[in-house]
Amino acid sequence: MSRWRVALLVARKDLAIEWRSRVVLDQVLPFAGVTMVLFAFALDSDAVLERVAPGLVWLAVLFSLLVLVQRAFAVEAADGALDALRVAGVDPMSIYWGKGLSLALQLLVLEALLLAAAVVLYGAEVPAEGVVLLVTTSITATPGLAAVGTLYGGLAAGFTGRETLLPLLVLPAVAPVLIGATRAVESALGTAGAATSDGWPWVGLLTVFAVAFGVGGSLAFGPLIDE
Amino acid sequence: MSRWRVALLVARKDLAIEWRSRVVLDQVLPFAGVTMVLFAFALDSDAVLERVAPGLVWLAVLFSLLVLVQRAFAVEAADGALDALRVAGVDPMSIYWGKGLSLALQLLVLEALLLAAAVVLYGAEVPAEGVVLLVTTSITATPGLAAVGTLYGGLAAGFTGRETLLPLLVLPAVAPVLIGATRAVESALGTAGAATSDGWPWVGLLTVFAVAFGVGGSLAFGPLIDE
Amino acid sequence: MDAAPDPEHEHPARPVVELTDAVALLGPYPALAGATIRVDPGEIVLLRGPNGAGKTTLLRVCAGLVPLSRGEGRVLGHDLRTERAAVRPRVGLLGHSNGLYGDLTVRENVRFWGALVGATGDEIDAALERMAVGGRLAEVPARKLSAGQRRRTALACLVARRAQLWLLDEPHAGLDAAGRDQLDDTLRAAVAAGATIVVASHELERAGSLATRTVDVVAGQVRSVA
Amino acid sequence: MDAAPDPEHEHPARPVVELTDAVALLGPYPALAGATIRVDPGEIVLLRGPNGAGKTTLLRVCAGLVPLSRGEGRVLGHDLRTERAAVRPRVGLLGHSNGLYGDLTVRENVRFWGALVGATGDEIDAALERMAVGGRLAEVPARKLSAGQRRRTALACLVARRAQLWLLDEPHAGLDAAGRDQLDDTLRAAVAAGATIVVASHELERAGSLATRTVDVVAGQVRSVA
Amino acid sequence: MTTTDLDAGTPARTSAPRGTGTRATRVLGIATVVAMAWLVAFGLGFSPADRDQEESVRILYVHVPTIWIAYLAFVVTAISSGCYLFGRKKSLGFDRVAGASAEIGVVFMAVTLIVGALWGRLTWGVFWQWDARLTTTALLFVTYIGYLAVRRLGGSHHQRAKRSAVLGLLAVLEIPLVHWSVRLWRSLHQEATVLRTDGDISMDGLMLFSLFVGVIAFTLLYVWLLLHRSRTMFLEDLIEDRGLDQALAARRAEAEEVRP
Ligand code: HEM
Ligand SMILES: Nc1ncnc2c1ncn2[C@@H]1O[C@H](COP(=O)(O)OP(=O)(O)OP(=O)(O)O)[C@@H](O)[C@H]1O
Ligand SMILES: Nc1ncnc2c1ncn2[C@@H]1O[C@H](COP(=O)(O)OP(=O)(O)OP(=O)(O)O)[C@@H](O)[C@H]1O
Ligand SMILES: [Mg+2]
Ligand SMILES: [Mg+2]
Repeated sequence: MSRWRVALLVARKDLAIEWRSRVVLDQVLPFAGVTMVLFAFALDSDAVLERVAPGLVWLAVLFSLLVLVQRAFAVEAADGALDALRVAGVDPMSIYWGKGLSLALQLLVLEALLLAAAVVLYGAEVPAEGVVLLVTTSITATPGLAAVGTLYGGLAAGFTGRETLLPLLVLPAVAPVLIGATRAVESALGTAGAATSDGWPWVGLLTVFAVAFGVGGSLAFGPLIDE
Repeated sequence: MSRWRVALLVARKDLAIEWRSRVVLDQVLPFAGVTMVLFAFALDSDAVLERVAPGLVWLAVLFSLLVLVQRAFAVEAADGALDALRVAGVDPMSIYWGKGLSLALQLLVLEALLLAAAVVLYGAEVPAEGVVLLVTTSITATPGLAAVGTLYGGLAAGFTGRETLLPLLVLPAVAPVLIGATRAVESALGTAGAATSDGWPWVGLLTVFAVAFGVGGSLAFGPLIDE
Repeated sequence: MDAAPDPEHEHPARPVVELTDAVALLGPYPALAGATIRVDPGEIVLLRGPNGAGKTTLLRVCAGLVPLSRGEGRVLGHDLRTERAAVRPRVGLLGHSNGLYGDLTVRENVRFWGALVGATGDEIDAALERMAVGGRLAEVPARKLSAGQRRRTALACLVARRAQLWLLDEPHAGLDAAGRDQLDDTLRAAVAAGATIVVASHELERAGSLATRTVDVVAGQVRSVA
Repeated sequence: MDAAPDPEHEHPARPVVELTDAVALLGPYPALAGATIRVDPGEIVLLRGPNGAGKTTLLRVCAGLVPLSRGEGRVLGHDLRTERAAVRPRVGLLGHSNGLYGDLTVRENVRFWGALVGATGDEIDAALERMAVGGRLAEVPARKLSAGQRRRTALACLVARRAQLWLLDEPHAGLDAAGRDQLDDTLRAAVAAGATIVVASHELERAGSLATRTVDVVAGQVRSVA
Repeated sequence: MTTTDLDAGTPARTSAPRGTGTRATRVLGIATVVAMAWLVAFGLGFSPADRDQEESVRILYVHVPTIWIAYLAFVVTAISSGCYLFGRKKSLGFDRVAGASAEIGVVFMAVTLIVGALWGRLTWGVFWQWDARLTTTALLFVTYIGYLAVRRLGGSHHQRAKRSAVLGLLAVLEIPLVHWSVRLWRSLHQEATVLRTDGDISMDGLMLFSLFVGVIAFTLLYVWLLLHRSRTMFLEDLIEDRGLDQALAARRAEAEEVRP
């Protein structure tokens, strides 16, 4: 059985579990929404808020990422299924791709909704030419986030106290995505006079990040969960 | 055995577990630190940053609260100990107080360190007369946070997907603490020209919140986890 | 309600557990479908029956963890429908999971449960010895134990808790031969000290030789064995 | 290295498991302290021994989950020190926990594991029937099952996985009498299909009657039983 | 209002109602439709445009009644939660009213939020402002989403009732926070103009009348929805109970098969 078919099996299983338990839809989404509301409250000044809206969206995405990754591996660790997967000789790379894929899909849905919420909540405005950039940014940032999240999620899954090891590993690693995606979205929204064309180099960075971490993660995941 | 003695036993056990596993010290604290650095990245402007530093500290505290509560109940749920506690006829109010107490202590340590970090990272300055206010704010805000966290942590502990039900319940409920504590700390730090005296009414609000939720939680915890 | 002993019963003492036509739901599923059982003080009752018959559910109902949907139940004189909280302080339940804190050592686990009922250091030591988890093992964190050692520790916690009604769900699972002997001794000692025991088990020979009575649980109902 | 069969051995076939003086650490503790064991194709070997003796660790070493610290080991012809990844695809391990996804139904769980090795729908159904978790039960989410039903489902997953080496850690735990019969049949069928089995169990009578050989595990070492 | 207690002990009623409508609810429904028609007439027709806000002020007649009725709904939730929790009989009827009322309140509140956001776009130029009123409103909304999520956690009817009753009593405490948030924080949002404590009403007479028509119309709608929804819930519970009878019979039949 080819790697990709196994990866698809794993992804399908993860999405089936999500579909059954509806955790993302029913709970992570409102969580992200509340996070954004709280940010706004903590900042409490409209001028500042509009200026920083893109950053806040991506921060909310990051926190949701943590919750999603935790959930994705809690599901495996709950009854020792991760051990079973490893013993069943499922290629770690397939597990990595499969879980990463299902994570990326869930993230994309989340980002779409959060960006829409930001437009409404933070009074951001999207010029027509910015929409393409916005969509591209999401599509390039997401695989990078999923790659990092899956990698460290797998590493932390085997240990107790993983609830807290995970953010510690993930947050610094995705800082480049946070910066790149924020800048790109700022350009897309024209925040503080940024031009749309300024955003494309950042998209390039995001792509490089996603590819680098995707490849690195594929290679590193096996050794990381193996021991 | 009196309620308080049982509560102390529970708190001591929780603190012993924390001491053994060092999760707060080794992992939550860096997590909160990383969060604050990320905020700084996302905002990316010194003037804005100093203005919003107090809000950011309390946001970081809130996210750490979620992690701590999750951990406190993961410990009980991992091997069915919560069931055992309920069957052992341990008074739910004692469990509530005990877990709340250990949570509050851990939070206090965290807040002290985060406030210190904020002073360094965000270049906040504490005038001498603000220190008293700062300490009082921490001491009044913390029990409220612990009360809400413990209450909903207990409710969510029994269910799958609890990783995500918890923030949904906790975040809106602690919003008043976030606001009150932020305003009080702004006054203490003299952010944007706030006077120290402006802070004390907010401390009053925090006290009312803590008492209300402490009493409400003590009464509600039993029915909530009993079923 | 009626505290006076009922003269019609063969046993003069008030029953410890008395379920009448008890129905308990897990989600929509009637895991107990009209179970009637009576356990008198000092008995050791063995519940046997196929997987999924409802033994675990029956024990959890008696412990006040699962509410009754229909029917009646009294445990240690308290009504399961209205006074579930009052039932619990005197019941000890060993479920399929052990209820241990993985970061605490064996001794700390046992001490925690013992302290809740005011047990002294000697009593804790005695509980550890009972299930042979004293000595070197007592200082090992529970998460590092083998499966059988965890089960032993959970039993030691139960001993320290000094309950009046012991509800044991497959206590033999994972125990080696010596552990099973120690379990038998423990249960006999508990009964001698005034406890009543209900055990669900698939180790029919082992548990049957100890039990004073065996009942069958089948499809959520209870049948006496002749 | 030397693929040619060794003429000196009684069994001409290459051994499936061969540990020599294997030492395995759990943290600082030598759970295996120099274990030597050899399992030939088609055997059903019963590991018995007291709690904490190292049976689980031995099985996990064979599955490639716990690394060897000293000594040598080969499983299915692969060196445990250098080719652990190659060992796994053909090993099936049933540990103390079941490895089920609680939100998926019994059938979905079995189908997932089966699909990894390309099993057809009929084979999945056959695996479900083997452990009697077909019919109504097949559509129940795994988290709602009773302890024994979960164990059965885990065994059905193992059947669907069609491993060459089965490592079973107390497969009897929680199974009722019928389940134990089904387990025996399942294992016999697996051996007939060319598998080799190592079982750790405290159900000595049950497992002993099935096993072709019994070995004692004591304090991290293996002793043959006469 | 349906108060028949679906206590687990009582076997399912043999003659269940065939629908959720009665003569009373039909009359109520007609009254609601009439009041809505009046609201349209006054809101869009008779009432004058505002000096500053011009035509957009007409949004008021939906925005304000819906939030008030949402408050009312949450208070009703809290009261029936209290009745369930502290009542002797632990009647599930109260629980159903609490749940139904919260659901309707959430819907009404969603209307307030959406309409308010659209209105904000017209008058402030943005959909959302970060002032205290709007933020606390959003948090209240989320709180009740959480309440509804907890209702769906599962367990027996009484477990559901007890858990959610406790939450319903805690959540209602946020309403004063929303109402007085404008006072507590400096705020952009309209200060209380109608429900001011000094009783001084500063509004054009016809506008005020239109507003009251709106309040009456939405109150009728609320009551009508509440009756139907709590009856639907009753029927759902009843169906579940019927299901239980069947499930019990099926399970007992299983035992017959096993009998040697
Ligand atoms: C998303 C945006 C909005 C939200 C969430 C919102 C929310 C609320 C709430 C919760 C109340 C009830 C206050 C109370 O009595 O407790 C209210 C009342 C009111 N709102 Fe809004 N509102 C929004 C936008 C607007 C806009 C844009 C206007 C008009 C410029 C407006 C005008 C009013 C008026 C006149 C009242 C009645 C105040 C009173 O008499 O008490 N609102 N709104
Ligand atoms: N939501 C549900 N839907 C269908 N069936 C359910 C549901 N929840 C529980 N069950 C069934 O309820 C029964 C619970 O049985 P219980 O755990 O009491 O069995 P047991 O006698 O302890 O079995 P074992 O010997 O396996 O431990 C099982 O048959 C299980 O499949
Ligand atoms: N960190 C540690 N410190 C001390 N002892 C440890 C540590 N980790 C594991 N052990 C010991 O290692 C042994 C592991 O044994 P293992 O789980 O293999 O036993 P087993 O034969 O499967 O027993 P059982 O029959 O109870 O399942 C146990 O005795 C356990 O106490
Ligand atoms: Mg059971
Ligand atoms: Mg073992």
